[in-house]
Amino acid sequence: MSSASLFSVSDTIAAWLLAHIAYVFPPPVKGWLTSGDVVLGLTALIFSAILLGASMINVIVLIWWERKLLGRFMDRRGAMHVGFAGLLQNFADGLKLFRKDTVRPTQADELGFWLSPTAYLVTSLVIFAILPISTGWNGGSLPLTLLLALVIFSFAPLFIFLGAWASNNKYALIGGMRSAAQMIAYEVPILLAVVAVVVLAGSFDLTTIVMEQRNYWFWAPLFLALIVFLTGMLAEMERIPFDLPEAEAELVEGWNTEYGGMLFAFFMLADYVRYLVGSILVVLLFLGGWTLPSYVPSVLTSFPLAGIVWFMVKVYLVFGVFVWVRASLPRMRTDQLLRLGWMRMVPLALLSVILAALVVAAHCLPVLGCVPSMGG
Amino acid sequence: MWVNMGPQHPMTHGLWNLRVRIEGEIIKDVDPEMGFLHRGIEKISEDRHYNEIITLMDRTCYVAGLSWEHLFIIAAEEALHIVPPERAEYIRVLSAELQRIGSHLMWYAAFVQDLGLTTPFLYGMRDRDLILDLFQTYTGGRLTYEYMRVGGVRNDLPLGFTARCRQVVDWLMDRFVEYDRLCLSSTIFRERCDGLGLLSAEDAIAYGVTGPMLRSAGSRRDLRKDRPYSVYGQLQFDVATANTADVTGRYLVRMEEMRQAVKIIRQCLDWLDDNPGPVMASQLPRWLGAPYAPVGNEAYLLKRNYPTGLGFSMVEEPHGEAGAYIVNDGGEHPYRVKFRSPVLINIWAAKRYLPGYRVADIPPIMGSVDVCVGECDR
Amino acid sequence: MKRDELAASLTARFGDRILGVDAFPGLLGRVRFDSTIALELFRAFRDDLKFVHLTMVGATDWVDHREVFYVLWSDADLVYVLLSTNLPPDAPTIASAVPIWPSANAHEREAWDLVGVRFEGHPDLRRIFMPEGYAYHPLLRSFKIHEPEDLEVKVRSD
Amino acid sequence: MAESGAQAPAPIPGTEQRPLLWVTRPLATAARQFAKSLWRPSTIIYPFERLEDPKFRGEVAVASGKPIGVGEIWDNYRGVHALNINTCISCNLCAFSCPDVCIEMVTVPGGDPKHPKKCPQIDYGKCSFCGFCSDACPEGCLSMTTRYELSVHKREDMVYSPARMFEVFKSKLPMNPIRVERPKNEDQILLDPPICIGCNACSRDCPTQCITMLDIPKPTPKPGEKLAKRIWKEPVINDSDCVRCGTCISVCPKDCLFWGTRQ
Repeated sequence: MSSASLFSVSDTIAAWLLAHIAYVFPPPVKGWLTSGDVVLGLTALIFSAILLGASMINVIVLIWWERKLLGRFMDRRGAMHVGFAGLLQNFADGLKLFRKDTVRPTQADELGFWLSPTAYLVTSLVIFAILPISTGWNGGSLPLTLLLALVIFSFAPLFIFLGAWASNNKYALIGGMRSAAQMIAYEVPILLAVVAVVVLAGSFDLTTIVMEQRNYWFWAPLFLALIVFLTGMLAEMERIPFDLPEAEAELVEGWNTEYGGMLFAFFMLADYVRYLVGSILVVLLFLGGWTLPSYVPSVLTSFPLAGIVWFMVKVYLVFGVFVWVRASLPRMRTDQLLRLGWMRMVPLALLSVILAALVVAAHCLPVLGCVPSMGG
Repeated sequence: MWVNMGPQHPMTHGLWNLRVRIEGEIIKDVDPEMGFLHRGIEKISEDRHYNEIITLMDRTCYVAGLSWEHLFIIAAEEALHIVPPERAEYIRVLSAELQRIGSHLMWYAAFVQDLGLTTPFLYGMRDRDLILDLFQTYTGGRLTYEYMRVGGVRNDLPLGFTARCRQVVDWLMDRFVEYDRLCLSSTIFRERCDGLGLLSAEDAIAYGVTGPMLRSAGSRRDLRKDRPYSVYGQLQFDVATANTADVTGRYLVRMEEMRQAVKIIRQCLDWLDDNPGPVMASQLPRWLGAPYAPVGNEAYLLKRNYPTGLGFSMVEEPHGEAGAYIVNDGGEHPYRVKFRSPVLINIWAAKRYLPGYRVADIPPIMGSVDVCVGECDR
Repeated sequence: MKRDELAASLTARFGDRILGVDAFPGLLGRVRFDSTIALELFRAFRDDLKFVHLTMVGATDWVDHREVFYVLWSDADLVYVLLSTNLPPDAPTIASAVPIWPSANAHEREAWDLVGVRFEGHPDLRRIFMPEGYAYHPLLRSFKIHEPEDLEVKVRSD
Repeated sequence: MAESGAQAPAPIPGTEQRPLLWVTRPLATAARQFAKSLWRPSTIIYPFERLEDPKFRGEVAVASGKPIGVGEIWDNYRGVHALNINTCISCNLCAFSCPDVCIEMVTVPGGDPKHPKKCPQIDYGKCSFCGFCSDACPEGCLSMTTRYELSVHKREDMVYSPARMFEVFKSKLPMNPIRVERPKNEDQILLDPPICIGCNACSRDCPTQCITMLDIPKPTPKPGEKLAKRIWKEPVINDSDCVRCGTCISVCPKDCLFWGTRQ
């Protein structure tokens, strides 16, 4: 594991910057500028900026990844012409959306209409601050990172409903209602699946959970929980087959029918931020985070930032699974989603909790798909 | 709460408006509104020569142009007392069945997309393109064919067409299996479609619903069997039926109809290989109009005795039973042309089969109707 | 069923209100009837002669009258029959077939919209293709192409 | 015929219609298509790859193992018209047969000053590409090519003048090779001799020069009878050259020519 962390990098940059800026100021200001508090504040700013930029770039590449994958599933190509293999297409689209006029319906509630896209995007982005990308590359390691992430993650229906209600549109209202209604279908199974992971790892801290997977990844003993978590994540992220709130066949665009221009771009970006976060959570909880099995030659794991690289590879592959599901399954109905959540996923998740408890109790390390590391 | 689904709505597949009264997510009442695409084809037809109306037929139903050409041609030939050669009839049946596959593929693409599954949309459109390529080789058009003429068809099939057509339909038969794998084998698809939009055979008959919607309720009514027009009497095929009367049943019926259409196409190709001959009636009067005569020339109309007659035809179009009624009062134009659009009646019967279901069920149910607004509004 | 059988049974029942049963290519025949017996005739066709399908309702504007025609299909005999009646052009009114065949609803709305035939007893005789409040019936021979500003289109408020 | 309780169609062999393990089969189907299209999806990158390019079409057919396009018979496509001005005889038949009235006969240089040469000018804003005009053209000088890209910036540019269509003709695009056979028993132009005044109008305007004015014997007037004031010539129409355009009928001042079948 690399000794450098994002925080130390930001700290270095902040100290260097402040030292050079302070050079032109008289001594009292100079002393204040180079004091620890100011450096810490600037460090936090730089840290956030790097994190925001990195996550936004990842989000846009994620859109590209989905478009290309979906294209191949559909026997077509996806974006082709802007940039290499269409890599810059989404930047062009974003630029176009940025230039577009934002139209607010006259009868819409102004505050809610403006607030909800922003709040939706911001709450989605906040999660990045606590997600460990690799050792030391997260903002802070709290004891309950996992719970905090899930809590922030489940804010979304609130803002969706707020935006839907504020835009004063029948389709949007139905979509917002559905969003609020389907929340109870997936939150419980997701939390139960997470409980199974927590039982096995013995901690709510994501870094600890990943570290516990050095020996074996959790997907093998907790396969049922993985299935439940993937399904629940699909519903949480409102992707096909669970994108009922924006079912475009009957509700046009559902809760964001009335949004256009940059506000729509906020919603869309936030959606993909959530897809990214969902994929990262799957990787962290079940696929060993940035760790690799020990039989992988050390050439592949010892180069700088290897942890981040392998982590992102895993994230993109997990997102590929989400795209695969999108390419092959139709949309469900609200009542069917509720039935699926309560009658299939909850029992399966409970079963996986029991399995996890048994695994812990018996200290038995499953052999399938995992390799005990040499050092233990 | 009344919700307007349309005129611009992903569910409508065209320009029409489904007004829905909902309570929660339950549909209480519906009121379909038509006419957004009304182009007055019946009125324009009164000012056109018989062959010129064919250009309108392609635009009446833009996914099943050749079926509508066939419909009009049968009625016009009856009104004008013309008998086409048999080879032309076989080519027409071949075209109509290829068009049925094309239209059903288009339906498949649009219908499954309504369920939120976008992949089959591309599959359906891709495979429909093969049919369009076939059409292009002998009619010259990909969407608006203008191929049939009163008294026959415009031209014979080009060399090598039958071999290529066999190749394409063989390939399509494989694709139908893949469609079923994507849809019928999917639990979610079955949950979304089973038991939806129930319309019993009695209700369907009372409400005038025809085509796959009627056959999915167990009725074996198919004009190609019951009242064989053209050369359908000489071809072997089965009527596709299902007994579920729901969306899945309509899916099954349409899929089976495509397979039966392939069967008919193969028979037609065999016959066409063995029986060369003329494709245009030899005793074709010149007063028929374009493109054989200077019909715009007023001098042409002098001193001419026109026959009179009435024409009526019903064909089993991909969407249902389409009808044409032509009054030829002894002029170079028909006096009155009336078309029966199956889609108009099938949509209108939504008052019967839509209430009681959920808002989320509207796209699959209305998708299973196979709406073509062009022929509905004419 | 043959055409003369049909003619005999209809004449026996309705007398001279049946104006004739003509030959028609591809159909069992064309029954011309007096518009006053419309409902009884429809009921006879549906219940006694088993013409359960109403396939088409249309109207034609002739010089001195308006013709309304109905096409029926019998599942038992596998034939179509065309019923036709003439209405005066100044008051083209006929009983609606909706009580007999619910499918007549849309057909009759279309005939009212395009040719201006009024169907008595139709539950919902609105325009179907033309906008509400449109003043003309386009398939009439007297119809002229109007400038758009001549049209008054009423917008429904609900 | 409505039979209740009819059977559902029998499943085709190889199609198991029941769901298996929830959604595994559609997932597998999509994955198979993904694997198939990894190398070469079916789409054609349109402006750079074209369906009508035979080389390209062969390549795709080989790579994807399925037929795309129909090879050598793409030429049947009905696209923009090509007009050979040199062989156009100004018979008006294309304009007469156009259902959309989008063809206008305009004067082109090359005719003699008394009877200017007129060639079709097509407004593609109205054209429906039905091909009636090229079917009606007796000389085969108006035919349709495989060119289908018509977008322009101004509406006036949709109007193709004869010179512009001649450019299309000279560009050697593949032309629609299908010729429609004209009906065998075409009407002929007949003459009502007593009405004819021998004015030469029909012969003068005939686009194919198939009408010749032949002398007819001038009858000797009986005493008291006044001879009609006319030129003692009558048109004789060479049926094999006649294209049945009806120009002679429309120019005849006395309406003495008409359509009919010679017994």
